[in-house]
Amino acid sequence: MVEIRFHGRGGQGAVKASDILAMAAFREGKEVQAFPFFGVERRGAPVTAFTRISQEEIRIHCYIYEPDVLIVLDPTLIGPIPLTDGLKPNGKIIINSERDSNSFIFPDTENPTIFTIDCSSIALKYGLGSKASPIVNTAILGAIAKVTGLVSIESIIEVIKERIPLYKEKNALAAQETYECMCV
Amino acid sequence: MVEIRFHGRGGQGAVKASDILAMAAFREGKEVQAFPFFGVERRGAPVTAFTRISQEEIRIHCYIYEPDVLIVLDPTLIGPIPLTDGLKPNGKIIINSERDSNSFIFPDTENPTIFTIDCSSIALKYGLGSKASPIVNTAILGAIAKVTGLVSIESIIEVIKERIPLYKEKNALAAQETYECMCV
Amino acid sequence: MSNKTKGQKIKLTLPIEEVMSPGHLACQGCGATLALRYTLKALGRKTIMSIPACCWSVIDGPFPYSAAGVPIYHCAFETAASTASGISHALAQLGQDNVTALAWAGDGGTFDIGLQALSGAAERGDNVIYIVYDNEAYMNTGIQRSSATPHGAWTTTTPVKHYKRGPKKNIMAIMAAHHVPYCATANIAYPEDFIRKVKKAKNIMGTKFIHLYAPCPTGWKHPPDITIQVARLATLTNVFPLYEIDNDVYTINKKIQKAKPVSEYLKLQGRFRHLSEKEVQFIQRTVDQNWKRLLKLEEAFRNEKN
Amino acid sequence: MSNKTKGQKIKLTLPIEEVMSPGHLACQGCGATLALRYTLKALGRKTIMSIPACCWSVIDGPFPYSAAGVPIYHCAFETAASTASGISHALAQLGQDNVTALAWAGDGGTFDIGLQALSGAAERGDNVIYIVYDNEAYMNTGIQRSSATPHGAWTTTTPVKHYKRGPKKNIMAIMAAHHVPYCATANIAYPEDFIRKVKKAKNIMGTKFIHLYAPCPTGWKHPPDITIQVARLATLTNVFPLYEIDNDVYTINKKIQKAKPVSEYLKLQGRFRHLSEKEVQFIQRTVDQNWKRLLKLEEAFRNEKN
Amino acid sequence: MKKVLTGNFAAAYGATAAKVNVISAYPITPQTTIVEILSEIVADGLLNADFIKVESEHSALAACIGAQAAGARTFTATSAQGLALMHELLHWATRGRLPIVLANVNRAMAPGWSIWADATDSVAQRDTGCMQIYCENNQEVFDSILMSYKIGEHTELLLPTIVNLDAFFLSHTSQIVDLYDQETIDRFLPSYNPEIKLDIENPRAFGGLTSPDYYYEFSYKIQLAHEKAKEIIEEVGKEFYRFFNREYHLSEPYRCDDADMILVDYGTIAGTAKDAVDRMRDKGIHVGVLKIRYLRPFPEEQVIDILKNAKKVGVIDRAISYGHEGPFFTEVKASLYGYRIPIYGFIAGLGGRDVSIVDIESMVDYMQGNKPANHIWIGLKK
Amino acid sequence: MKKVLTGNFAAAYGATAAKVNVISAYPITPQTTIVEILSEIVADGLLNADFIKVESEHSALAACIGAQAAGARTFTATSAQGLALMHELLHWATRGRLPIVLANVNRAMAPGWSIWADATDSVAQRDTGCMQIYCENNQEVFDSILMSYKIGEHTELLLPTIVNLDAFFLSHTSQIVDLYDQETIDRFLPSYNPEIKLDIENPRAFGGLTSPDYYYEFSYKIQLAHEKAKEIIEEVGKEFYRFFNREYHLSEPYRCDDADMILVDYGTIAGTAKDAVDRMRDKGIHVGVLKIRYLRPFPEEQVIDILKNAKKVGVIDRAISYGHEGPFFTEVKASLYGYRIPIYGFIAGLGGRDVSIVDIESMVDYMQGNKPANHIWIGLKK
Amino acid sequence: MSKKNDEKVIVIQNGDDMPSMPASMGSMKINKTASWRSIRPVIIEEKCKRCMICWKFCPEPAIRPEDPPVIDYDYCKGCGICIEECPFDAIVSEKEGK
Amino acid sequence: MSKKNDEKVIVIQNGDDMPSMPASMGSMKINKTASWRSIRPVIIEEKCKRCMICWKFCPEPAIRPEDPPVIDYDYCKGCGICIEECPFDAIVSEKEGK
Ligand SMILES: Cc1ncc(C[n+]2csc(CCOP(=O)(O)OP(=O)(O)O)c2C)c(N)n1
Ligand SMILES: Cc1ncc(C[n+]2csc(CCOP(=O)(O)OP(=O)(O)O)c2C)c(N)n1
Ligand code: SF4
Ligand code: SF4
Ligand code: SF4
Ligand code: SF4
Ligand code: SF4
Ligand code: SF4
Ligand SMILES: [Mg+2]
Ligand SMILES: [Mg+2]
Repeated sequence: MVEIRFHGRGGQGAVKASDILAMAAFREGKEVQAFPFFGVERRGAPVTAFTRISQEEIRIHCYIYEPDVLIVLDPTLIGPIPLTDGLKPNGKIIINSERDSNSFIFPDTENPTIFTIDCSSIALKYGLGSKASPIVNTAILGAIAKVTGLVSIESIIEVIKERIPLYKEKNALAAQETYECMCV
Repeated sequence: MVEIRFHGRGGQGAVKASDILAMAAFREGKEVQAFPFFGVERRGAPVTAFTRISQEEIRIHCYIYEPDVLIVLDPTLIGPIPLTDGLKPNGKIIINSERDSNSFIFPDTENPTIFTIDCSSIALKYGLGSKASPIVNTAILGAIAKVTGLVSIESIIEVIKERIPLYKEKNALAAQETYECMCV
Repeated sequence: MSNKTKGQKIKLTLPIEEVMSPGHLACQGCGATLALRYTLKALGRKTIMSIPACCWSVIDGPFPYSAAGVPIYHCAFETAASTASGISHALAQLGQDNVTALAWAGDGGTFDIGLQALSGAAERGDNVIYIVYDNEAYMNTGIQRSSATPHGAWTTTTPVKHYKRGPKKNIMAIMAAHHVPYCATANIAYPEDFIRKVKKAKNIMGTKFIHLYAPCPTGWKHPPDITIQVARLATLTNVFPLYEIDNDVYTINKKIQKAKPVSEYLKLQGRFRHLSEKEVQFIQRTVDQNWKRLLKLEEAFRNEKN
Repeated sequence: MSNKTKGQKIKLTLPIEEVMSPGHLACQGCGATLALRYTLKALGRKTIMSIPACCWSVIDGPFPYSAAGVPIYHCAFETAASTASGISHALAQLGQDNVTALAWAGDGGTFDIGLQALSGAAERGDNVIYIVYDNEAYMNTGIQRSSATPHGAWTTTTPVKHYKRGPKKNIMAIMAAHHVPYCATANIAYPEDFIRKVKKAKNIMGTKFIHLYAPCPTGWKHPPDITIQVARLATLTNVFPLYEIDNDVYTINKKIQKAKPVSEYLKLQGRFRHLSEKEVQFIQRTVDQNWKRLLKLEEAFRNEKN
Repeated sequence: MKKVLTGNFAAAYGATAAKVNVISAYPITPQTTIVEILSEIVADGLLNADFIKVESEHSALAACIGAQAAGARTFTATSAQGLALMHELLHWATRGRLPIVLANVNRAMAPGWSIWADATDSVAQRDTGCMQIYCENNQEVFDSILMSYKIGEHTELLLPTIVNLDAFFLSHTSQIVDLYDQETIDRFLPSYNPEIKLDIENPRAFGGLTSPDYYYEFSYKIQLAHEKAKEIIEEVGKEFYRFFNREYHLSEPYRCDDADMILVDYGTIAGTAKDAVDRMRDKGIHVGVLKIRYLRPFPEEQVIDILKNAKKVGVIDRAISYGHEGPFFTEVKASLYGYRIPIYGFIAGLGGRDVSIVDIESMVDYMQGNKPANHIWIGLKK
Repeated sequence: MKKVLTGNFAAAYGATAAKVNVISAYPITPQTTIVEILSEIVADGLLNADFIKVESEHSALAACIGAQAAGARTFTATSAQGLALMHELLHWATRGRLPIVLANVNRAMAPGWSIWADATDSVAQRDTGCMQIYCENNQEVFDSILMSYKIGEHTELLLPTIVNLDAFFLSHTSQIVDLYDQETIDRFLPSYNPEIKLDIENPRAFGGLTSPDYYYEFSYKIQLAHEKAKEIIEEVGKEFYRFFNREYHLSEPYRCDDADMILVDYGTIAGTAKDAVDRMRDKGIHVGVLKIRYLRPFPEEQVIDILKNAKKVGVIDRAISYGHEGPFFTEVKASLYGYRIPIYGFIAGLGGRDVSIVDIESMVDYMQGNKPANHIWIGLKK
Repeated sequence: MSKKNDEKVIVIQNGDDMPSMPASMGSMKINKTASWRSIRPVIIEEKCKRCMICWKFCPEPAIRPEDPPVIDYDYCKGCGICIEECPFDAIVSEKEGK
Repeated sequence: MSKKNDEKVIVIQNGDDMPSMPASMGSMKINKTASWRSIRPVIIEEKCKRCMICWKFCPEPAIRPEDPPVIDYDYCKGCGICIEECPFDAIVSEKEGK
């Protein structure tokens, strides 16, 4: 079982991203689970979401304490929130940031691989959200597909087209683009 | 412990009578209990009430199945209702009726003593209730005091004066009169 | 009224069929009982009722019997309207559109504990006739004040020393504020008028409301034989005017030429016995004011479509 | 508004004291939050509030913090009025008559689930100010229809295909029907008027009711920066007129010379995006009718004591 | 001062003697006279309280909650449907830590409409966190109301109490009640002075959003308070004895010391059972009665202590938890877990069916001649 | 057809698949999406039902009661405060013998406000006579709603059912759910056709005054129905298996056969506990899980059967009956009466506190190293 | 429903005779309320103008609108409304019973 | 309450630090909402006419009515109302953050 934890802010779409990831894995025959830590939903407030992907039935129903993969939709969360708590040794961290992955250091982690990608710009390029608050969830999914190999980008794109109510195409393109420009 | 069961119709004051009897006995230092079988209170509907009088604490809280004394405020109840059920052998029955006590026969009882007294007329004489529905409860209390000796007529009258909101005097006189003309 | 003698055909001013049966448990001279008798004459047997806790939960009789002659759901005190909403939607879903869903509640179940459910049904426009038979107190529990109890009245919770202060809640104004398609007052002393209103309501879609005046000899402390008289006087004194509001248009059905003094109405009832002359005058003034208010409303909200 | 430059004394049109603190959890541009800010400016710190479930149960902040600056009892959703009644009677019994009991609820907690408690308090005349901040839906649970949702609006329970039909419940008419000593509409875009009304209410005994218009950018789908604009337009289009009813006397506080077309108001908000031209016209007609109705009421129920 | 009073009068006088500041209640048969008497008492100026005559039980308890939170001592009374309608707010009173006292007349739940005795109404509130007392007689009603304020208001408790009395069998039954003298009562029960309340000098928000970080601990505090309550109830019971010469505990054994068979019961059935026990003892049957006064906190320790040596135990429930068994039966069985005393669950008296001495004897008969069973229905017309 | 769905979707789709005629519900976090989805489904014409958008939960259930009594199949959904507000009417649905199905999202009761998982809301309805299911996953939510109609509508039962799902842990958790095909579902669950209903052809008054002469017997009938329900639930479970190849029972043991220690639990904790069991088994600890699906009727026989050979039993309650202990714990203990298996009562996860595998392991640790206790609070910040 | 059916006495000897919920099985016509009556209204045929106002206002209803109207003494509770309301004083009150 | 007091951080380490019921112990001022902001309103002093309309309509409130008004960027959520409402276009929107 692979466990993925998403960190974002209300409005960025972390919950939806965790869901789409699960659905994409489901298309590929996996057992899946996705759920948010539902705080008091307000714009800007920190949001956590979880995805589990497994070959076997997933029975567990608690938060993810030891994720294999961490997704950070908003780099301003780094610092205020102990994002990396419990990250498994050799875990992966994908951060939406224009900065270089080397510029991020997480002292309490064991040998993580850090990836950054500027999802905000890509989202804006496709007109997703406003400049002030780009909606980066579809963009980051492409990066997840690439980095983790848990699901194919095709599955991601199909689910996006199925589940995203507005701007299906643009969202799909955003995912495609991060998939492509993410260097692993 | 002496157990008294009252049978009347809604509006005649059977419940009040059972209460006053208990209060009178209380004045005389007895332990007491009085309560109605509370059906759906509507004018004219049959009503049952109970009084227990004892030297000792009364703990029991169920209906009276084997009364020592039966009080019938309305003779038209005789027949439709199995009034005398459970009456103890040698029990007493006091009936509000102008008829002679001999005219009443209760087959399923063991050697009861039957008393009749025309409380309706006495109540009317003192202007208690209307011709159509005289309020006979205070009148019958005098008879009870006389027949059972459980309480003195003085106690009955004091309680009447204390507890009856209207026409205290007249009610007291009604009780006094039945007490006096009741031949035991 | 012409003289009729044996053999002549009898003319009846009300439908002849008795849906409600005798043998019920109402007190002698109960206005609430006449109320349902008339209602079912108007609606007939294709009616399903919800009845919350109220005198009618007793009047109807205990299990295994019933006096109403139509199906009744005895529902929780708060739920006359919401239960009827449910019935009405079920009927619609099950294709029984020809059956009327009738909510039948006392003033307590309507003005107080059931108001919210009624307001909700009215807002949604559920297809229900709601009739409140108003006897101005909680009678079934033994005469406690409700918000329909008029100023000045004694009840067991507004004892003589603390008799009810403040006006009766204006339920008609409240229902009019909901802009229901039809609402009306009615009085058991005027059964023809009442039956006309019920029949009218039956043919309107949406939530219809009738505020029906139904004296209670037991609670009002008047002899049972003058129930009709008391009821009639309520209208003749303008204590309880008859009017209807049809799509926001007001019509006063009975304009009394010269209203009788309210004191005539009050003095028949034990519940007002303690009132001082001054208090009676105050009540008279209030009645006059309310009447004027009603006239103004009629004036302001007449049919403009013509 | 005169030009002022550095050093000049600043004139403020509202009380300067901020009782409500920043740091609260309202969305950006939340009208409901401005609403309480103004209310507490008017009432000051000698105020005890009941707040039922609503956005404000979140806005105020989680344990162990609070943003309001005055004591709050976060009460059950149905009980804004009844809890405040209890508070008010306790204050009276404990000799704290100088403290105001304020019930502060959303439209859902007022028009729907809390209506009965409010009606009861009003009927009893409990000494409470009741303010409903109306954002025309259940926002705290994520934008479901309430009976304050206007005709035409999208909400999650009135999806575009099934958008809300039927008018907004007329809560002012309902409260007026209760003959409360004072009730008024107000709008966060007109804080001076609102604060005047709250202060007036504070000095009246009995149940006072204020229906306060408070746009919600999140639920109405408009950008947060135009909250005031949207609110202002509601009044300038006569969608939400400002008026008060003082002892049954109607006064319209703001008579718009030439009301703007309703479409200007509607088009700012995503929740009305799906409306056809015909539907917009219908809404315009309804607004016009309601406005006429209000004028008539003002006409019919002016101060007669003069 | 002794008087012959119905249970409802005793309840109303109890609230009066406790000098409550705010009353809010709604009429319902057979509680109605409580409301009526209090209306009179307040109207007559004999109690300086505000009586809020609300439009529903829901508002009745809400008003008490508001008033109590603002520092008033409050009282309400209800029955059956009314109590059920308060359900949400009973949780509220508990979690809000408001020592409101509520007199409940035990009546059967509708439908069909029934106004007669049945404890299912209040037993169904056992998970709301309110303390609950079941009274045997009218004196106990009066005394319990007084004690409940003292107990509930204890700073370590702050818990509401439901004082239950059986419909008609107490509510409308006249018995002798000692009302004591008010001065002594005032000494026993000083006025209410909560530390934390709605207070403009120290503005706090009560009951705001509470995240998973804190909620659990608040819950724990309530449970702690209940545990503590078991002590305080016994302590206040002792104090009550010193003041008024009457003894009260969480539970009350009667002739249990040498009993082979013990009947566990509550409410008025306990009284009848005592008489039945005497009668059976006269016939040589060694029976005892354990009356449970407090359903919450549940006197597990006392129950074990008294029952552990019995040869057989029967529990008489005038209530039922459908789909399982009598609720007191369950709780007693759970308390006795680990013991192997045969235990019988009797269901009796639902909907006002009378429970007579003969009925109780028949239960003992049953216990003598049959294997244990979980719900034995007494007097059923099968 | 399989889909990835949240528990709330599963609930809404369950009602849709059951072709309910009337829906009446009121929004409350975290149930809200159920109401929203059903609004869409009805608006889109995918379900031919009337959705009554009432002004409170009280009216929601009242409307269902009216509609169901008139012969419609009805559905409602709520959570916490909403369920509590329905309390009176839950009794009504039971005593009126109306097989309404209600989905309840288990959420903590206020105050303080909490929207997170806690089963106290529904457990506190255990005495209302409604059947109650606790679901472990979204498939079970969907399946339980379908089965609940079939079971509840059985002519010998006529009982309402509350189908519970944990806040967020199911309501907002996406999982794979097989929705089957509608034709098969229609065969499994034919339309509702009650024998007795509001019917102008046969006018009856429902729920009128019922004297002590009859009330008791009506109560008995409800209890009989619950007893019968235990059979019918198993039968319908078998039928469900035949139709849809999924097995359901009153309760469900997991690796209990050879277990020394068995953890009894319900809802989502059961799932986590299964994983914990596997992990502990790997470490050589012989643990099993007994998941209780039905709180009412309570599967006493199955509980005994499965637990009787365990060396130790622990019960995990995400609920508490203040003043006593975890309610499932009480009921399990009562069922096991007479046995002497050490039994531990754990309180965990109230107010949404997460219950992790580690927490469950710590319970087993506790059981290994300590004497039994009645309420052991897991993860308390003391 | 025929009259006979209306007055059907429902005999319940045990639970099996009862439906699952308290749903009525017969009419309250079974319940002869005559015993409630303490005065008896008697129509004086000669005075009666057949206006049927008595019928209209009887709350039981215990008057049949025949020619002349017939009071059903099985049910008349003796409220006296008909006596009060008869515009022609054609109904008189008699003392009931012994 | 002093400002300092207002922003008191309540430290709860265990149940003993909590009152018996969830009654608040401090002000939400503790909660700096600056992070919610994606645009930053900036007052252009020269253009500002001190009408205080910005102060009036700030929902936080995050504007102090000084001369000129001062925006408290600890709390301003960047809703933009002040920008919209300033009658003199004296407030401009700047992009927030990095
Ligand atoms: C929840 C609830 N509260 C209280 C009652 C008790 N109750 C039954 S009927 C009634 C009064 C009804 O008054 P109203 O609606 O005016 O009808 P009436 O009895 O006057 O006909 C009351 C208070 C109840 N059944 N349910
Ligand atoms: C009994 C009950 N039902 C439902 C809820 C869920 N709930 C909480 S707030 C809310 C909506 C409030 O709407 P409104 O009163 O308009 O206030 P707003 O959220 O819009 O500020 C709902 C439905 C609840 N807390 N209690
Ligand atoms: S109390 Fe009044 S309303 Fe009720 S049955 Fe008697 S007369 Fe009718
Ligand atoms: S949802 Fe609307 S009302 Fe609620 S806090 Fe956000 S903006 Fe304010
Ligand atoms: S009211 Fe009088 S006149 Fe008219 S029909 Fe009856 S008895 Fe005859
Ligand atoms: S007395 Fe009353 S009940 Fe009898 S017939 Fe006349 S109106 Fe009817
Ligand atoms: S609104 Fe504009 S002009 Fe007025 S004070 Fe604010 S910044 Fe200055
Ligand atoms: S942007 Fe909004 S929050 Fe910031 S100062 Fe302006 S009005 Fe206040
Ligand atoms: Mg009434
Ligand atoms: Mg709202």
